[in-house]
Amino acid sequence: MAQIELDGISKHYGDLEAVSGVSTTVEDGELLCLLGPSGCGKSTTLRMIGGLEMPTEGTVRLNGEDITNVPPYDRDTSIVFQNWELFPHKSVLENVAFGLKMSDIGTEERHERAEELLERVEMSGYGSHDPTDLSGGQKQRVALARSLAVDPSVLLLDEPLSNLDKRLREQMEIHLKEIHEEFDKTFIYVTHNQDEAFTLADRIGIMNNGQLVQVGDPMAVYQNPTNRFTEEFLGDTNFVEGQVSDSGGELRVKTGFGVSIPLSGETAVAPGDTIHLSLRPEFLTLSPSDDQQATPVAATDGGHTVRGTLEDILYQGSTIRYSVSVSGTSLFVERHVGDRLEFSTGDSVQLQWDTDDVLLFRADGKKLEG
Amino acid sequence: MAQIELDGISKHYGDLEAVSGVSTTVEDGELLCLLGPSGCGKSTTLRMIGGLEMPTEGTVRLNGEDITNVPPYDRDTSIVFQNWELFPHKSVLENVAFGLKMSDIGTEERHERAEELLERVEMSGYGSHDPTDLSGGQKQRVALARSLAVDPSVLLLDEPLSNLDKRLREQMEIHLKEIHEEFDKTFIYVTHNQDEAFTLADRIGIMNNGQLVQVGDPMAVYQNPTNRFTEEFLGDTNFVEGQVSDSGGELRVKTGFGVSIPLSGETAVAPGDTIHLSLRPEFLTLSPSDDQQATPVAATDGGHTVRGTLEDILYQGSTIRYSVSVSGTSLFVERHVGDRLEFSTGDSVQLQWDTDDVLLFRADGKKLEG
Amino acid sequence: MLETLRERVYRPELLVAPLVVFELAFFVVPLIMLVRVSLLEQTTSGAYVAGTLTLANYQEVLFSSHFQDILFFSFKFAILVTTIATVLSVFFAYAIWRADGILKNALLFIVVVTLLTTLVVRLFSILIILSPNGPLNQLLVAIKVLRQPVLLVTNLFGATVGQVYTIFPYTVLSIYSVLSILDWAKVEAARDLGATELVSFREIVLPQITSGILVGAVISFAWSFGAYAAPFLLGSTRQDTAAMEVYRLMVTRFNWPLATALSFVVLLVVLASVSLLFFVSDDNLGDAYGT
Amino acid sequence: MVRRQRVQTAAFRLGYGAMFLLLIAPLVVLITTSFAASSSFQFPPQGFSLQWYAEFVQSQTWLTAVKNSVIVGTGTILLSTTLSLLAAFGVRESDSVWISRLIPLTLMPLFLPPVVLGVALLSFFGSYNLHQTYGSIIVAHALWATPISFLIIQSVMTQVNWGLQDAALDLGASPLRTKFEVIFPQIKQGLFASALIAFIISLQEFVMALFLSGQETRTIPVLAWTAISQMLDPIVNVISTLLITLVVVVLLLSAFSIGLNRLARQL
Amino acid sequence: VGGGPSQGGEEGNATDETTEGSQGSGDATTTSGEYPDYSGNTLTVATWAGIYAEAFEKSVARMFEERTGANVEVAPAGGSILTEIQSAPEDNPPYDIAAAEGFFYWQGRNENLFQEIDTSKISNLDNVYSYLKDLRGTKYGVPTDGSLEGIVYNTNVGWEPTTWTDLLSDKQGTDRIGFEGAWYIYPMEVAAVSLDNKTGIQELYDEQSHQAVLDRLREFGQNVELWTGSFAEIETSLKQGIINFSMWYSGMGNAAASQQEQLGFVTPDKTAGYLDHYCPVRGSEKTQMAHDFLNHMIDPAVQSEWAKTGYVFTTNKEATYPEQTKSQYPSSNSEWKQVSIADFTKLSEYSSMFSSKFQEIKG
Ligand SMILES: Nc1ncnc2c1ncn2[C@@H]1O[C@H](COP(=O)(O)OP(=O)(O)OP(=O)(O)O)[C@@H](O)[C@H]1O
Ligand SMILES: Nc1ncnc2c1ncn2[C@@H]1O[C@H](COP(=O)(O)OP(=O)(O)OP(=O)(O)O)[C@@H](O)[C@H]1O
Ligand SMILES: [Mg+2]
Ligand SMILES: [Mg+2]
Repeated sequence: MAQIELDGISKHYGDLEAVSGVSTTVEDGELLCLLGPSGCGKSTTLRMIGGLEMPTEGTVRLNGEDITNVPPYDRDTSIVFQNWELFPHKSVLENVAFGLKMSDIGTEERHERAEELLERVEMSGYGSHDPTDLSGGQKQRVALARSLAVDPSVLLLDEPLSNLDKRLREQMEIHLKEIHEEFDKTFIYVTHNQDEAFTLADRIGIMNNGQLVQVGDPMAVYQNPTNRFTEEFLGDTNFVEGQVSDSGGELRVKTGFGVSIPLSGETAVAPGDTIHLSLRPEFLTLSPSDDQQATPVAATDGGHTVRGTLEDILYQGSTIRYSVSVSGTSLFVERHVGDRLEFSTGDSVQLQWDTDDVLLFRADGKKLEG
Repeated sequence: MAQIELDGISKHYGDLEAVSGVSTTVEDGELLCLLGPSGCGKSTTLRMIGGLEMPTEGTVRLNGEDITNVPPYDRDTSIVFQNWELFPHKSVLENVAFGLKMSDIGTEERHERAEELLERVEMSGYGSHDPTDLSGGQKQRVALARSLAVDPSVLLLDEPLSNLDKRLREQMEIHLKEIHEEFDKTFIYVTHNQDEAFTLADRIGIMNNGQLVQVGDPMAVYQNPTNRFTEEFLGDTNFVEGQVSDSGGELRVKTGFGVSIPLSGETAVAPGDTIHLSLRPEFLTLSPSDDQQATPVAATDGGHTVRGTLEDILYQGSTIRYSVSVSGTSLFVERHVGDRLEFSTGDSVQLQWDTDDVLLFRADGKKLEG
Repeated sequence: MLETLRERVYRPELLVAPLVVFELAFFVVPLIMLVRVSLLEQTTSGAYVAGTLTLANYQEVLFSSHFQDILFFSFKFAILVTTIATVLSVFFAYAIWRADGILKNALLFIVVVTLLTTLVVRLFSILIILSPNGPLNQLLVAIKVLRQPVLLVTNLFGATVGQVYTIFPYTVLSIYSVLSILDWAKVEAARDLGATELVSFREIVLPQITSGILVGAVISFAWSFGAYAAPFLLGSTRQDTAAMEVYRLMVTRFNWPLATALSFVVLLVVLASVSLLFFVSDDNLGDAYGT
Repeated sequence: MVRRQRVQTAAFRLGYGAMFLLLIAPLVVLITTSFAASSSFQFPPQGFSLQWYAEFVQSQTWLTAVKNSVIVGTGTILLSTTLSLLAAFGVRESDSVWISRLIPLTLMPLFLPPVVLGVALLSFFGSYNLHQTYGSIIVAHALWATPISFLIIQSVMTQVNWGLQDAALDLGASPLRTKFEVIFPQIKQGLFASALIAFIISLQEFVMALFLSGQETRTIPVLAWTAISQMLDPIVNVISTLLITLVVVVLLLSAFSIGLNRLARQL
Repeated sequence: VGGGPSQGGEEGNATDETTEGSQGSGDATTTSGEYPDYSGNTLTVATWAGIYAEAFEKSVARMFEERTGANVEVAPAGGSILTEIQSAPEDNPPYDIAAAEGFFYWQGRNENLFQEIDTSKISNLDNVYSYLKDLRGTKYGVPTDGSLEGIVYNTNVGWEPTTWTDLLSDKQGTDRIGFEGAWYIYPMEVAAVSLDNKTGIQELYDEQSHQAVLDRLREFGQNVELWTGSFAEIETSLKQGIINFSMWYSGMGNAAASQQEQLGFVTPDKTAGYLDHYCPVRGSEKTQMAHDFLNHMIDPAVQSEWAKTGYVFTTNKEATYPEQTKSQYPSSNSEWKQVSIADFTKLSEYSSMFSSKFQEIKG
């Protein structure tokens, strides 16, 4: 049973506000992923939960109890540090067994447990090695095993798989998921890898500039970002600028290349405002242009079709990225290799989307519900 | 002008052979990405090129000249270290300016240059900070800037972007690409991120167990792996086991669920051998099953169609993974969210592929040319 | 990684050469002269009898109960002082390391400043503090811990206090110098894994500063064995250390052969003890790496 | 739990607080008696006067001794730090085992009673007519200081992050430059400590110096020992007090210029 | 260490040739005119340390400087004088002139550490008590000064000891006393004179009496809290209540008592003492200046000044004592004969026995 509640925690370093007013509750057994750009305060937040940093303001609660002042060793939390922090003077095995030693578990038993965990992270056989002699990914795995060994009710993971190759990472993800589900632990997981976040998370928290800007179900956050930052951060998207204009009593937003979308019932904007439209590449359908000479933009049933020229094709392993120039604006679309679209640069193509899939953001970043 | 030639270099640590007999040539201005599992010897290889480690065997040549014994400070190479190795007692600016100081460039000029580079990595304003106070991603960027500052003809990057979020990483990739192209530098780039490798690389080298198992053009390596390791490492794929059998003078491989593929002209196998078939998810077409009652497998024109049940749907941000159970074997397919396939768990579906897209590997890992 | 440098630029052995030359010229050569003196015959009418050769001095040192007592006492005294000084120094150095700002400066400052005062005066100050009419006794009587002043000097207690005072700043400095570059993040990691301050100190800090502690212990042991001023001024006149005896023999009794013979016995005893210390701690370090 | 933590913290503070007081107590006696009006070493002192300061300033002998101590101390620092720093790098970078085995032998001068060492060195230097020179005292003190500096520097080096050396070499720094730029800053506390210890050994050692110094080269402790063992006048305290004052002033000045916390980190 | 001079008589048979009559009383007022101008020259003189050195500097040295313009370096080398000379090269000694009490004089002579002197160049020698001259002779140096063994005590104890045996009584404070601890001879002397078996310290030269002396010393030893060679330690210990009485030498003892109310000093009627010779050191080239200095040292005016500043006894008959010490020191050859000064030629065969017994008694 471990429910973590952050109540307006902030951390100042001199003038710098590394974390400001973060409040959220992580339920027992939940896996919360923290995502956010470099330097936004993720590690600092974890360190405050782990008790390694005192919040400048705010309260940390564990199962409703205020633990803000409880020292780290009396908290049932464990951090996998971003830069590992292995003990250089202890062997790999001793590193992993350290937490168990702290709970006064006998030598034999703890070495056994440690061996087991090393196996889990595919590091068996390295027990007697010196941590300084390990490769980056190996160190990372030892750090992970070391935290897993103490079997804490709250595990705080700071980019624990960043130095692993895809295959190993996925394997570790599965292990973590298993541990999480099997033992009903609470995980807070910092990652910059969205696939990881989407694969693992029960909920996702997006941080920016020390603030927690959005928390929610992964799909909800992805599909319904409440602000432009989240939209931009979570996926590659095509941002197109538009202007609000009043066309006969109805507010509409119009882009440079002619797309026009009604802003029904929207009150928070006024004519002349700038609006950013997000056209996600996965919602754009790419097809050969039917009619070379037609107008570049046509409103179709509940959406638009635009015509343009295929400018660039980029192979990225299993996906291919197509860049399409529409009246000078460049939009991109992604497809799997397997989709076998047979285009080549210079081809005339058309892109099509539903208005429902277009997200609109005000200049201050807030999403319009239109 | 900087061409790097590795001639059978090996590195032993006691009994451990961290790198064994790596030979390859990185042409001037080329960007070679090294990919491989954790602990396979990537960092060690870089360190040998940089002169920080003496190869136990073999020769390193720069533009044809043997530099195996040239000390690191006399080599026109620079490493971005996997764990950054920032100088803790120097400010961020001084860290970046360090290399320039070593080339006796005046204080003013080198600080100017350093500021410029900090800007490039989006760290301007942090010049006077203490490196220990930076976040992980910030440290990584400073390390990158520090190496860029010396403007080496060979840049050795050891997972330089692993701690950055997607957006920043992509930005950095663009910067690196620019620098690489603009100044015609030779880059050797270690990464565990395949997207990164495919985006950046002129050529890709796959390492395993200290050996360089395959080097080549990214698409070529991806599409035509010479061994099972590469196939497995580079992408998620469905491996299906089959047996070689002799059916009327013609060798065929047959899987458990009935797929049978002829091995025309293949001489390296014998009846009874085990063969692994790789069915890549992106080459599988998923569609609703036409006929619920039909045989599970049907050979179509130059390919196969198999029927099965949709077992699981996994949302991973912009892609969706479908698991299909075919006569007890689980196969998976990936599709973009935008493809809008409307399935639900339990549906009867069919998978279809071309025989040409199926890769066959012998038990020892070697690919069959069949 | 250094092979390359070595081949091209310098041989690291050369860096050791100045030290070796220094020791040879200024220690080994005078030492040989001393060895020669220790093999001369004693005389009551001068320093020694030139040109003679005898082992009698060593015999006297090794087999007379007087010298045995002295050596044994020195040994005990050195162990006692080393133990106390090491424990206190580790504690104090750790306190300095953990402190911040003005407190850190103050703690460090006191250690350094202590060393800047002339030893003899400092010992006299301690003599005054510990004496029956001194402030400590007065305080203890005033707060009724003692009914009447007790004699804290001219005994083993006084000598030990004095010698610990003498040695303490050196041991603190040698430990702190290693401690000061320890990575605090490692301690944090340990505390996160459930180690209390005490345990993380034992598990993380201590193993990494053993070399510093060892240096301190060696200094402490060697100098306590060779203690002169503190036992002289604060100790019991009944308990002389080897160094005091050597001084007495050499200077007051003008008996060089015996003084040098005793010195060499002292040298060997300390050398053996210190080697044992190194050996034992090396062993422990070895344990830490094995599994 | 939190309570236990508090108790521990309190005990910890009490511990070093008490030690601080114990360390400072002799200094209080020492400093206050330097202002004594009487000619004897007594605590609490009777009367206040600056007579001993006046006497010190007028005493050529003591002023010379101060000068000599500074010269000898500085010489000891330079000699012992140089020798031990070079040797520590040598031992680290050499893979020859016998070198590292040999080094502990440099400790031997520490194990020999100083009086015999002093006498031996006096005969040795005497045969070259070099006794009574600064050089001979510096050498004697360096015999003690070098092994200690060496051990300190060596143990500090065990904590150095040598990865940084790789980084610096890679960025074009020569091995020497690397040492200046990235190794020295890491071991500077150790260097400082060992230099301090060297200086202090020289400032405290009087037995060897007694034999090796002449009229012109007597150091403070030699003078203090010969003076004080038979006669206690507070003039020796004056020197100690002045030295302490000097250090306080230097520390305060640096604290004002670089800030206390910065200073704490530097130390 | 340095402080306690030890001693030994050489031709110690202080013959009764008192030769009271000073030959040529006129010499007593040697004028400065007889001394050459030594401006620019330095003479290094090794003396005992502490108060002694200070007094030496203020009287003997300063007056010589005034007379000759020379620079006199006073080196308070104390107990290490001999060792330093011994280990320095023969032709480059650390000092030109060195103080030597009995033991040092005897050892130094045996080791050839001193130069022979030409007594004819030292005119003031004529006025020196013949008893003191004859004690060890004047071949390597001249007798200049000395001290008697006495008792320094804390006046707070409320009574003044007058004999050595007072310290063995159970009067107040005798349970904690101090004693010379660096060197055996003076404590032994005290033990011997406190016994009445033989005159003076004759017990020391007679094997049969040794046991009695040792037993007596052991008796003292039972009360000894502090054995030390450092007068500073004695002084501090007296004031701080660690000890109440201590054996020490009249020079330093009187000096301390004169400066500090808390301290008193007495010289028991029957006691022993030590006598210093000052000797030119081997290898010193300043022979002439050394002779002049030695002559200067026993000049009555200098001696009187010295007796006033340092409270030592002097060897020149013409010298005068200050009020404080007038009654303590002999003023004629016959009185001198009552004072025992050890003879090291006679002691040498017992020397190491005494030394180790002494260590044993201390320990
Ligand atoms: N100094 C060393 N001493 C002993 N073994 C070492 C040393 N350095 C590396 N190794 C071992 O050599 C192997 C290769 O290490 P290397 O650092 O090159 O791996 P890598 O490919 O960079 O892995 P990663 O992706 O995890 O960083 C590893 O098994 C590692 O444990
Ligand atoms: N000890 C410190 N002193 C001063 N500033 C600090 C300190 N630790 C962190 N910071 C600053 O606080 C901000 C947040 O840091 P934090 O480590 O939490 O970022 P992060 O989100 O983990 O970033 P990354 O993904 O790059 O690791 C950064 O700007 C960093 O420079
Ligand atoms: Mg972080
Ligand atoms: Mg690596």
